[in-house]
Amino acid sequence: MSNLFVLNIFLAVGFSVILGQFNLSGLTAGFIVGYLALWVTRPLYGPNTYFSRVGKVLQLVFYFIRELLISNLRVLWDVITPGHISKPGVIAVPLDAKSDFEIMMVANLVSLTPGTLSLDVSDDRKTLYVHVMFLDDVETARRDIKQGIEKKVLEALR
Amino acid sequence: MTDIITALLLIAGGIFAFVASLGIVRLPDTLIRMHAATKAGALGSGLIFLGLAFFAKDPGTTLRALAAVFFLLLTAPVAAHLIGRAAYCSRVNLWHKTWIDEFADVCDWCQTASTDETDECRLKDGE
Amino acid sequence: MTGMENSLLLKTATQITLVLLMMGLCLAFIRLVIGPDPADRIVALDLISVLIVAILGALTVYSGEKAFLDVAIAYALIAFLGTVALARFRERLARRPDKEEERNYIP
Amino acid sequence: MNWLLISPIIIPFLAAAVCLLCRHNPGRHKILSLAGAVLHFGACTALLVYTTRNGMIAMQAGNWPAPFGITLVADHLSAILVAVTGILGLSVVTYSTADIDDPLIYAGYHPVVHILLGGICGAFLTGDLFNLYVWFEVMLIASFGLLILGGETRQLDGGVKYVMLNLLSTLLFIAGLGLLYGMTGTLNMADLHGVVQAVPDKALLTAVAVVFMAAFGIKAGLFPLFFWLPASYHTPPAAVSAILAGLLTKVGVYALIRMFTLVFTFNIAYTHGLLLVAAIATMVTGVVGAAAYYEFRRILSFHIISQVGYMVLGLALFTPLAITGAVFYLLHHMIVKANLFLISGVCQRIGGTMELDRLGGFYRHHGFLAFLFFIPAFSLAGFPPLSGFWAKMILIRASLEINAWIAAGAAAVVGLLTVYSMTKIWGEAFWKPVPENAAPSEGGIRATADMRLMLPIAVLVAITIVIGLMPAPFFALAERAAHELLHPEIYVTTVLGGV
Amino acid sequence: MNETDNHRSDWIARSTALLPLLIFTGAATLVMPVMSNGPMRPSLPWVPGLDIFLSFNIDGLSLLFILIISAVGFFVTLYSVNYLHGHHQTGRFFLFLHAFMLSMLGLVCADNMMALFVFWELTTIFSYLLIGFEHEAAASRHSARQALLVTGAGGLALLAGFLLLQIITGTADISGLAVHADALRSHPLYSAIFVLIILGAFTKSAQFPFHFWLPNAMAAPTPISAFLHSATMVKGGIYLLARFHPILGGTATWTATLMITGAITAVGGAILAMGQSDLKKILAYTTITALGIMTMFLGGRATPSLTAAMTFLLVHSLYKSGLFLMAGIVDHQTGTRQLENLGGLCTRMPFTACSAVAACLSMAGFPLFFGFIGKEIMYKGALAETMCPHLAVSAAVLANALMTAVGGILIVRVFWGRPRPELSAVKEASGFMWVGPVVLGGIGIVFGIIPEWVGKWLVEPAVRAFHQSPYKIKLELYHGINMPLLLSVLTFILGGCFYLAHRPLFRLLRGTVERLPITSGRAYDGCIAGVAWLGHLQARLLQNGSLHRYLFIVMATFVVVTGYTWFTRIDIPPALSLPMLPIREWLLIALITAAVITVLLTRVLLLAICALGVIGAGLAIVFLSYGAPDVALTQLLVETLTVVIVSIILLKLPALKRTAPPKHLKRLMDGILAGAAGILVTSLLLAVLAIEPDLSLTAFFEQNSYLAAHGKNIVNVILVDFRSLDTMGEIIVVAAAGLAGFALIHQKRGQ
Amino acid sequence: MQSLILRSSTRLLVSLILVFSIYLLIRGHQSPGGGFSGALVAGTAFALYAIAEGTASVRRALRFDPRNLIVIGMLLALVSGLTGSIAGQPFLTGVWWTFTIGHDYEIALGTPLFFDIGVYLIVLGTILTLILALEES
Amino acid sequence: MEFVLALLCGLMTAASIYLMLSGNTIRYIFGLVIATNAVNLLIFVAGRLFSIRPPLIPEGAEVPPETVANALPQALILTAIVIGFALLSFVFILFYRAYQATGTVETEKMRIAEPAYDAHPTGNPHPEGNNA
Ligand code: NA
Ligand code: NA
Repeated sequence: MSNLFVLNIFLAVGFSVILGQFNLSGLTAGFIVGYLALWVTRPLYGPNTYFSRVGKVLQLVFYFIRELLISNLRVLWDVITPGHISKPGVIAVPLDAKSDFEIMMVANLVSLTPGTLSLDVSDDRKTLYVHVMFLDDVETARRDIKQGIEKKVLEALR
Repeated sequence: MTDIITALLLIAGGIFAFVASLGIVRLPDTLIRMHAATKAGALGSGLIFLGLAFFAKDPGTTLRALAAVFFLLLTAPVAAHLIGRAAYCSRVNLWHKTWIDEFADVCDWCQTASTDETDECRLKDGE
Repeated sequence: MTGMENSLLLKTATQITLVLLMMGLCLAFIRLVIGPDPADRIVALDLISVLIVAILGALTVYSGEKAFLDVAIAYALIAFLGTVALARFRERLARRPDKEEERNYIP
Repeated sequence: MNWLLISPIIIPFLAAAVCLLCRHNPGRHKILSLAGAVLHFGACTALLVYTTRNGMIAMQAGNWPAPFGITLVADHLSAILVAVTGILGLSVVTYSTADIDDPLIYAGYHPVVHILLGGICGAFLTGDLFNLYVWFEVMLIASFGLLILGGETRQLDGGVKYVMLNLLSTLLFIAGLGLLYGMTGTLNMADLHGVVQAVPDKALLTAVAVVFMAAFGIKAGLFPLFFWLPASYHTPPAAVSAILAGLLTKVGVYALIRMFTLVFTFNIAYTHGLLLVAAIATMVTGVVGAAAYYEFRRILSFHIISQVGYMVLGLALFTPLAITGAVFYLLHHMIVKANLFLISGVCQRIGGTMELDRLGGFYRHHGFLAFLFFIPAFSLAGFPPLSGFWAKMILIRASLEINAWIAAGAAAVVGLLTVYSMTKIWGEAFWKPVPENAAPSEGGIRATADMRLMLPIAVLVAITIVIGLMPAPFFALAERAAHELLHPEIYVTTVLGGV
Repeated sequence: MNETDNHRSDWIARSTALLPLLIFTGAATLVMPVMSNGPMRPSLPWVPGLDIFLSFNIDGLSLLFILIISAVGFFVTLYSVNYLHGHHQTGRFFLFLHAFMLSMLGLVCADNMMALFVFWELTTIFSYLLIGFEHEAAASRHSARQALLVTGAGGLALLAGFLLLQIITGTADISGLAVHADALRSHPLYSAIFVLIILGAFTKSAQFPFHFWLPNAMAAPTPISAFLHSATMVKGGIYLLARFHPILGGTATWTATLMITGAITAVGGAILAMGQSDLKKILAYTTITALGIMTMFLGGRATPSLTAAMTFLLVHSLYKSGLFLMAGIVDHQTGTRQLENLGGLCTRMPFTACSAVAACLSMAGFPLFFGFIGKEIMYKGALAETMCPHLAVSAAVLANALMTAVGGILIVRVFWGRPRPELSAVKEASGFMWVGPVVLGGIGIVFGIIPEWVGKWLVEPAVRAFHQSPYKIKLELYHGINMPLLLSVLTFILGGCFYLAHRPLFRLLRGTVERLPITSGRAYDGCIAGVAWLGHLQARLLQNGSLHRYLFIVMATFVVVTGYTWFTRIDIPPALSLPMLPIREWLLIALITAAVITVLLTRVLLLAICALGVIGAGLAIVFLSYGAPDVALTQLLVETLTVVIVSIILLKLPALKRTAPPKHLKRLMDGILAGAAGILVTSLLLAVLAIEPDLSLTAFFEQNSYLAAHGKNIVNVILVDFRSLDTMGEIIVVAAAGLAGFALIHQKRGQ
Repeated sequence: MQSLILRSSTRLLVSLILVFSIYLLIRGHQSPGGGFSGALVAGTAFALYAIAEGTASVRRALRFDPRNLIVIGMLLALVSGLTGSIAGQPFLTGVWWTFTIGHDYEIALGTPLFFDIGVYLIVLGTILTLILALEES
Repeated sequence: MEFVLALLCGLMTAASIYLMLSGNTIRYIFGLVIATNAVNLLIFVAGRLFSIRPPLIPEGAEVPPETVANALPQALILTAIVIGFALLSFVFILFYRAYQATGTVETEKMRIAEPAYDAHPTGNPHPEGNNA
């Protein structure tokens, strides 16, 4: 129930921002429109936790941006130099993330971080299969993902 | 000043996007190419919109530019995941240097697919 | 006119950016043509759509028309649906017993 | 006046919407559809009555002055055609309440029919070229829908050909539109009449006129652009064939008449000369084509082409009498042709097939049906004192008046060959005893007792007879239409208000 | 239907004979007033705009025809009731019969040419229905259609002739044409009008070479043959010739054409009659002869000739309808019409035999019979002609001699001789049947005895109606010994010879027609086959089911006609110099071009779809670059959604089989056509761009978009306000596409 | 399509896209957008929904047959066109009501806007009808 | 640019016609898509290209303060795009169903409505009839 409420607020803000009228009337209109949108898509929302502290979110954002920039350069290097330096492989990463949203966030951030690409989540939702571009050591790679992105995501969301 | 930042961001975005395209042509196998396409592409576009956010004079436009970045970053990995999974599981040829594959035994569409279409795979379509 | 004015610097920068992006488009199109796997083509198409979003953004700066931004946002939001649909197509292809060639070619 | 002009377009759409709302109840659906058709008929008739009493009328949609907004115009030609559309709509909808089965009703038959009617009326009434394109598309998509309704393989096959060839017309139309707009900067047909005179590059204008000629020629079924018609008209249910046969190609003919009397009149010797050649070739090819077939509706389909040739002949000759003849022919043909297709449907119900060699015995066992067929068939063949005679006679006379011997000869010979085809049907399906290989359908025998099937046919036959016996008022109407067509300044003044 | 019902319906049918009786009486009472007061001309407006009136001109000629039509119609009605007793379609029969009769009456009364034509064609239609009365027999259907097509063709010629007359003279009334007669005869279109009208008359009156339909029309029930194909309809053409004699007649063309055609028809018909064994066929050929004689004499200019034509018309109507009715009785009672199966019926069917003898003697032209009068005046007329009298005389003598022989054959072979055993049970027919022939035969005798009376009251008014001359018109039984009488004697001698030689002649002539290298009947069949062949040709060359051919022809027509129009008129070819463009635009154009070429060349489905998407997106950028964000947005959205729909459909498609590539030549032609179309479009567009644009509409929209329509997006305001009717139609298209598409998808599931 | 990642992203995206589509619709009279583009965006959202979750789920979410949207849209467009006609004006004549909110913030509401909403509903209804039917066939 | 776009328009027309003539429903659709785009481009170019400024009235203004792109062709193209989209969707479905029903995408093999022509002496090409 509260999750829906939060999402609704989120939509209201988004609407008013997009509309360019970040004031009370804009928010109200956004709330109504968002409510309608949620109402229409109601069956999508099972019971889940949605919102957590804002600080963790910000931490996650900065961590992510740094990762994004740094590892993009690595890919860039591989692309523009002759020959290929990559050592690819596909690894299975055990997941601590439980909810759909957490898993999605982890998987997506893993994908966005260059060098790693989420291929799939196992049916039992306990394993994430990741294609790694520069795979020197399987365990290191696993640990990087678990200690890096997953930890930050879970902190932000729980 | 904002002009310079905008210009830098735009050019950086352009370079990243160009590199992504170069990568997609140059890199050796589908999955590796996806690394370039997904990340560099999204980053390149994202930078351009970031530049636009700096450049815009009114907050509404800025926020909308940021929203565009957000949408790009939200959708790019999902698309990448779907293509990657489809590519991997339909047994595209992996580059010869791929040295470990822990997903191979799990993703078994092809073996079952070649025998019978009806109970083809472990992944059922969403109903 | 529209709340955004362009300096010469920005004009030049956007010109360069646009050329880069267009070249990127052409490169991505090469991958689209040479394939070989459907997945390669879908990746290329996905990149093309992202590049087009970027071009729309760059054109917004170039023209100073904030109205162009809405086009960019709209496309950024929905372009990936095409990729999703085609990826799903590729996935189902893999699960069918038909030979690849018969599946994939125009008779 | 505003209501008069818009009702023939709006009522069908409202009817379609209301029918859609009740799509789960075929009974109510039929009643609503019928009510819509009755209202539409009333609106169309009212427009004709008003126009004949008060002359040409125009309405500026959205209250934006011409040529900026879109104008709806009813001159006599449009009003006549709209009125016939109303009559045919009501007839076909009545017929459909018996002919169309529930699965097709669930599939949306009635709404699509009403959409077709609305689109046709829109095409007849609009005074804006781009708007005409839009109504063409409304008709096109509705006809697509009707043609494949039922989803039988041969329908789909015919539908593919129909769609592929008609889309060419759409593309040519809009390409021509783009070029014409680029040259003149306007889309209003009345405005175009004046602006076109001022365009310096007449060569280009002539070329664009030919583009339009090709686009409308496909719609109208001119030689050699008619292939879509015989490829598809024999495949859908009879009610659908009837409404398509009665109305669709005629919109193409109407568009040709409108454009080549109002806009493209700067090089009549060339453009109308082309039309004349096409018209004669169309008449001959259509009637000769029918000779090869032994299927009821395929024969009728080819005759549509042949008769489109007559109408275009009237336009091409471009004299007052010739245009009168074209309008009279339109009027006569729409009623007769739709009716023949309706009758073919009853025959199919009884005989279980449209193949003439497996039909027979209707004259002996269904005398009234035979009578109902005989009148339109011989009207089509141009026998007096039926409507087709007057139409054909006027055109032959118009040809002779300007020494167009070949045209007159072709019109006469084609009339004779129409007799050939009609007597083929009559001899096979009606006179011949029931053949050995007949496959009469269960319960089809009761078709002639079903008023919903027979009444519309009988009414259309009655109209045919009335036109035949009392052609004077219809001729006068057609004459006034022709007068307006040959004096475009009336149209221009009505639309642009004397500018 | 039981017998009492039959009986009752018989009486109802019989009562319809009152209609011709009333008409006969009415017409008879009109004879005197018309003679004294001149013709009656009632008129009703019909299509005044086309100068078409239902105007009538009842003069002596009309009255003669009315009397013949109604009298024969009366007897035929009575006769038919018994002839058709028990038939299931008697109602239709009498309906058509009387409708025909009324049409025929209209034909001979009409003054307005269009009115005349309407009745003319009505007789054709009812003749069609009546010939095809026994419609379950293939021969009936075939003959009916043949008669319809032949007379219909003539009708169309007649129509054209009438229209030309009307156009040239400005009058539509035949009575009004006479004043233009001299002008018409010297008009350059005289020959055309003459030929057209003659075609109408000759087809209707079965003149050579259009005679062949008449023997075949004998498939009709015999009373119909008696009525339509001897006494009335076939005389329509004769009537027409008489009517137009004062207008078109008198020229050398007229006389030569009519005389030669009439002579050929008369002699040819009579010769062919000798080769027949079917009673009705014999009568049909002699009818052709008679029609030929009438035509021949109508070709003349002298009063005796025209008098001969009118007299013989009356003579022939009387005896020939009687003979047909006789043949019908014989057929009805014995079940056969073949001469070789008949014989000795005079004792079994005395009344019929009497009437037959009377009719045959009239036909043979025996003195005291009306036929004799006809023959005498015929010879007189032929001798009076200035133009080729020898031809007319010899043709008349030969034809009459042959008819004499035929009369003899009919009497002897059917009624005389030994009674055949298989005919022993034959009885005389009902009185309703034989009363007609008997009365008609009786009239023939009465008229033969009082020819002056007939001449004064019937023939003279008829001739005067179309022939003004001071010359006296008189019918006489005895003129003294003169040339006509000598010719009559010659006729009898020749006729006797022919009769005596009729069996060898029969053997000689039987199957003559089949042995001829070309006959008009076969020419007709050839025409019909020719039409079918043309139909097949059309179906092979054009509508042959090949969609490629359809598309190719349509596109080629467009390209060739437009291209011809354009490239033969174009003044200055557009300058071909590439403009300076920024690199990015060149790249964009290159990308779109590459994508187009990719779609063209690739066989990879997915690649083609993606390349289409690239084309669309590339164009969207073009649109945006030139200030069209709405278009660009919509274009991109539509592209995406299209890809989604395509991908869903692709998922459903099973494997597509690879097939042989199409022929190179075919694709080369396609390529040439496509290239030509591309050049055409480009050049047209460039020419348009050279014209100074008119932006007044756009200026209006820009001025009023916000101030009057409250919108700042001018494009959107155009869509939903200025041109909202377009959008109205557009959303209807969308809705209809949704409904139709839905129906299309679901029909498969539902069924 | 069975993908956890897609499904959870869809939840976020669908509502976002729908909001954006309404934005396009409302702002269409003043800036790029309008009924048609709005409806296409909304249609895309539902297509995504259908791909991720299946059509049954979309139908549950909609609660009604999308063909009803077509009907409502048609009626809305026609009625907004006829509003002017009732007042004796020609068909499709815009009728405007101006509201003043606060001090001087004016909002003009007119039948053309309702007409645009009719466009939106018809196009959306059609896209939904076709996509759902195709998916289910 | 107008000149180059006119050339492009011609190229697209040629390509679309070549594809439409290929005798294959799939290629026909590709041709149709290209043709629709070509026609839209034609209208756009025929309306002249003279400004990157979109036909929008900025805040506070009542009419466009400077030259903006020609709005009318844009509106026409939008209508054409929508109609084209509706037609295209229908055509997709039709060809798909036709493929299911006839088992081929080759138009030359679609001969159910008009069976291969075979002359018959009586003028009846199809004595058996085809009213399946
Ligand atoms: Na818009
Ligand atoms: Na729109």
